[in-house]
Amino acid sequence: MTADRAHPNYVAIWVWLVILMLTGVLATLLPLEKSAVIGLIFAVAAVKAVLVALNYMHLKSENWLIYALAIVPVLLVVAMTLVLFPDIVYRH
Amino acid sequence: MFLNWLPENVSIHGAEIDSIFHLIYYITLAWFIVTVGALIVFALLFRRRDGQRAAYITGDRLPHAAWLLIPTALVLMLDLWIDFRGGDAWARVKLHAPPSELQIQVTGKQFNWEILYPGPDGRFGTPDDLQIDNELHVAVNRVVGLTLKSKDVIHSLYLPNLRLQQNVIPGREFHAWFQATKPGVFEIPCLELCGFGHSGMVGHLIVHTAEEYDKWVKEQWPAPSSPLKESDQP
Amino acid sequence: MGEGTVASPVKPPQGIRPTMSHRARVDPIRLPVARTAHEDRSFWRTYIFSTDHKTIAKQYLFLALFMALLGGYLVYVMRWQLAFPDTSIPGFGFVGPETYNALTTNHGTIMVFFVAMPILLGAFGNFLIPLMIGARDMAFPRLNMLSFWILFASSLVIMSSFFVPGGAAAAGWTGYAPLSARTEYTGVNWGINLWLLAHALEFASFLMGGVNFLTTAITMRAPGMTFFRLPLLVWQQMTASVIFLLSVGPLIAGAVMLLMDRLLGTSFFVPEQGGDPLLWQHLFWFFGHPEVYVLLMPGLGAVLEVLAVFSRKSIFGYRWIIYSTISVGFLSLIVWAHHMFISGMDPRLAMPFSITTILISVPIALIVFSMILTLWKGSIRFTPPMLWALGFIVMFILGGLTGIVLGSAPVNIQVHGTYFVVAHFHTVLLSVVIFGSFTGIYFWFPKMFGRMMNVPLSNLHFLLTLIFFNLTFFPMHAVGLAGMPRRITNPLQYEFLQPVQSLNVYITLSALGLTLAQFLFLINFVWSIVAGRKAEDNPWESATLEWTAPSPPPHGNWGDTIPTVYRGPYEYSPPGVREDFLPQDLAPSARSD
Amino acid sequence: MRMAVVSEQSAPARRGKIAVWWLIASEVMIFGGALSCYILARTAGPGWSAEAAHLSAILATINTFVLLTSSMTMAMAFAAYQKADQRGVCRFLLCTILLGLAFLGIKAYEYISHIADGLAPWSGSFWSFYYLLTGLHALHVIAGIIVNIILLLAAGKGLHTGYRIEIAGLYWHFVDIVWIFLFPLLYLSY
Ligand code: HEA
Ligand code: HEA
Ligand code: CUA
Ligand SMILES: [Cu+2]
Repeated sequence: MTADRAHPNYVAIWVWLVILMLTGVLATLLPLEKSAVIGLIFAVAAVKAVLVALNYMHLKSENWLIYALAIVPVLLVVAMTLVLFPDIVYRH
Repeated sequence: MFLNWLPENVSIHGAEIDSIFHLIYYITLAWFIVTVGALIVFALLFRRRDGQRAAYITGDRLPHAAWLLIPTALVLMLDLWIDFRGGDAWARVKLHAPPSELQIQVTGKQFNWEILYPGPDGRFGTPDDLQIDNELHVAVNRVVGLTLKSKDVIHSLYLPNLRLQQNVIPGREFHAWFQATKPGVFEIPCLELCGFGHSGMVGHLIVHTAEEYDKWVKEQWPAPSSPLKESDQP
Repeated sequence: MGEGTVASPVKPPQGIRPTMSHRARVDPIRLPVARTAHEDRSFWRTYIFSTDHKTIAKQYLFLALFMALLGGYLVYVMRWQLAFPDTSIPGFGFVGPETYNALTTNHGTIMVFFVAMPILLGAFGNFLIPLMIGARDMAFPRLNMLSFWILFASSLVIMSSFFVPGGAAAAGWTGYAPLSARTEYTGVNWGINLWLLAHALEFASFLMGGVNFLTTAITMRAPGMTFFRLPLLVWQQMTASVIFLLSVGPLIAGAVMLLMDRLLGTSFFVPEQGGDPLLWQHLFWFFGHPEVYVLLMPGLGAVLEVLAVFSRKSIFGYRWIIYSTISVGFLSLIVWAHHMFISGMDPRLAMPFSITTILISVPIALIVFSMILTLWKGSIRFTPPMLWALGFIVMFILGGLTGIVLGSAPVNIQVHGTYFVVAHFHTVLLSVVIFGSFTGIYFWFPKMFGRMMNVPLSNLHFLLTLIFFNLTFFPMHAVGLAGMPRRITNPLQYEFLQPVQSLNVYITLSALGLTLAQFLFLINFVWSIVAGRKAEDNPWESATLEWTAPSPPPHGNWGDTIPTVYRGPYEYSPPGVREDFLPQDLAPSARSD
Repeated sequence: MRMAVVSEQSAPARRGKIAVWWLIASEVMIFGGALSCYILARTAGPGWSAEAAHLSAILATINTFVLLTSSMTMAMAFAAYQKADQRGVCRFLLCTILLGLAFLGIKAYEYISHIADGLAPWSGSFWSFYYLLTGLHALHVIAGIIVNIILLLAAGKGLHTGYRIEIAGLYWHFVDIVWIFLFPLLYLSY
């Protein structure tokens, strides 16, 4: 919480984000199986999101409460989606 | 007794549902008596008396907390009992349908049940199909398979005496089954709000005896062949 | 990361654990002294657009009361129609099926969203959280004011929906698609759009309210007020806010989708073009179920406070209740499909949800047991709030137990969609909304308005409510077991319901009695505000912080200094002390302890 | 006897931060709910890829770049505030606002060209979801821009309430993260 704490290098993070973004776009051009491509681009998206959250949103230097606030809803949404899979996707 | 309000059960699987109902009823009745009884007794015993101070009990120490935790553990065990009994019955009703001897299609629409009989050839989509609104004719002691559909909004097919209920949703198809053990005429109310005609959307289930059913079939399909080629023992 | 303003840490008083971690800092802009200075405020800023949490709480209370009268009027028309179908109803006229459906829908919506939520969260949460944690106001007072006025706008919207062509929403308070998604199915056009708009405003209001409650309770506690010294009501308001915030999101998305279906002709929930009606049900109940615990929690909280005070005893197992409360909050997020057992969802999902549903009785049972054990060896005073609290426990147990019946998937096949469900949820909802609310109102009335309520009238109100409540809703279980469907206009259309029609008449008469009994409260309430006996600061000899402020507390709640907290909230009849309670802010002296 | 205490009130920075994280948690549920519906519906209904192919991945990539950059400038505005650099604060906030507007401009262009092609919200499930998700997101971008404009005006007068830049930044980065997922979900996976 102190002002003098060194903050992350915002520009370096940005460079990483742009590189990852291009990776994601280029991945769609790879001659891979569809599921592999999809896996790849979402993995890239997840890494980007984590980078933003940790550095730009300063999650790195937060306490457990803020971490919980960031993570619990995500888990909840994922769980909800999984529970609904049999019902909505595999309906006969 | 309270549960006597339930309509008479006339289905094969209903007895199991009723027995779970009874199980829950007795468990919850017992807890109701114990908890409310304790509440009333404590309230009367420990009402304010001059010169008498309340005891200082926080309930944090284990010997005290046990009064809290042991009944709670008991509740947990009873819960699991209810769950296990329920799982079997649910699987029987909704998951493992026996092979059906009569197949009938029921379509809900605002505000009628369209009941489609496959006719003597036992197949839908043929010219001998017969549609009768709001009348579901079946034979006693036969496994009836229902194909459930809806044309517009959600309706719910309810057969209180058969312990059977299933919503019908447009765009999907459901299967239900029952085996009635007693002839008679029963109402089929729609149980899901479906518009201004929801109230009064009623069909009738007519459970015939074997002979009556054959007679009914002859009336509907005067042709010689019988609709029950494969299986016509009662 | 940096606060910008230079700040120096507060030294907590000796022997007290600091409120928060070392991060607590003085806020140079808003020193408390500045807040207590007498501000000359206009009438408008004092009574209407006030940022004082106590005024806002009263505004919520009055709104809830007004809407309760409206919801009660709607149900009076419905009950009359059910008892004497197709006769002219005094004060209304004839009810057709379209009107009846609109009445049911709006009765449910108004009672849940415009009576229960405003009173249990809006009024109690706003009034008590700052006072109980020792704060001068909410963390964001202006946001707080905005929350109320958005809710007010929302209630205007829902009321106006009765006057648009096509009438008010008539697709049930659950608004199942596709009935609600296309005008031609109900004939209601703007009614449902306004109904959705009202929900949007309501959700925005309580989202802001929830954020405010949580931030206040986390960051504004008085020195010494650790989390495990918080009164249980604060814990329960916090849990309620958390589960509200976490559950309402998908329904907000769903409401936008439904509105698009209606206005833009999309088909998220209409099957013809690939939409899925079941999706709406999942989104609705993902919120709808936690919502009932959002209501339950503050009710439980009020009852627990009252139980401790009037049995002069510490709450039995304070920490266990906190853990249970959190478990209920967590479990409530994973039981929603118990409303959908026979909805056509994948039948394999039913048992997991049935198990979680029934398991939720474990932490709730613990709370109930703890309430009962709190009475053990107490010195019980049967004041009006205490009577309501005891009534709450009895009625809640009854309603909770019928929930177990519904929660068993196979049994649910038989009773879903019947009046058995109606009986279940009125028993629990009304134990919370009527018994819980009145527990709180009779208890905190002296603090809110600085006057006492009339006791004999209160007791009469309690007695009549208890009796008529049971006369009304107990027979409903029987009607439900007999198979009477919900949301029907005319039971006489069904042959198998002829035998229970006399019960329906009887229920209606009792419901009338129940409604009339509430006027005793109204009279008492208004009369006491104007002419009740002046209340002392701590008329009930309660140990929690709200009673250390004057009655009614001024803007800013305490004078120059806010209280410092030295102990837990329920130190009643402690050994070795002459007084039979130790206020949370009483400094330990050499003599006692 | 009561003890005198200076203040119970925590710093507004801390209060604001906790509040905005609660807000973000509920926003995660809103967007999560909508995304969850989209994923479920898309996995259930085949034939959406052909529709998705109408979208322009190039424009979306540019837009992603714009938003990522705006996140960086927002973070740098806060860094400038920590160094009490008023001009830096104003400059970076202005950049963020302009980038946000650029994002909306490109988005508007996309909308207009789709609608000109007859691809409106009611042209099938994919398009319903496309407009729902991007529309919700765009509304959040607009809200963020408004907040940033307010901060810019305040920063022009001084930095007393500059801590709000961090709080607004949290929200802005969250909106960015939503887009990070919308981008592959809508534009890349066909
Ligand atoms: C405040 C509101 C509230 C509360 C607290 C509850 C509490 C519970 N509810 Fe209820 N419910 C509603 C409000 C509420 N409900 C509403 C509004 C609806 C209908 C919505 C609609 O369709 O319109 C509904 C509908 C509803 C259904 C769907 C019915 C249907 O449509 O088919 C189900 C099914 O499982 C259910 C179950 C439960 C359970 C298991 C609990 C449990 O939490 C109860 C737990 C409490 C106890 C069990 C009592 C105390 C415990 C003991 C004394 C120990 C002994 C106990 C055991 C051994 C089990 N409820
Ligand atoms: C909190 C919620 C709440 C409350 C208080 C009530 C109160 C009552 N309700 Fe209702 N009801 C619902 C929630 C509620 N209901 C819901 C959600 C539905 C489902 C809707 C649907 O199917 O879509 C429903 C449906 C419903 C039906 C089923 C209609 C049908 O399916 O066709 C019936 C039938 O008898 C009924 C009856 C009653 C009666 C007789 C009362 C009486 O108790 C009313 C008498 C009481 C009062 C007039 C005053 C109440 C006072 C307070 C609430 C305290 C306020 C206090 C302060 C602010 C200080 N209700
Ligand atoms: Cu069909 Cu109700
Ligand atoms: Cu529920």
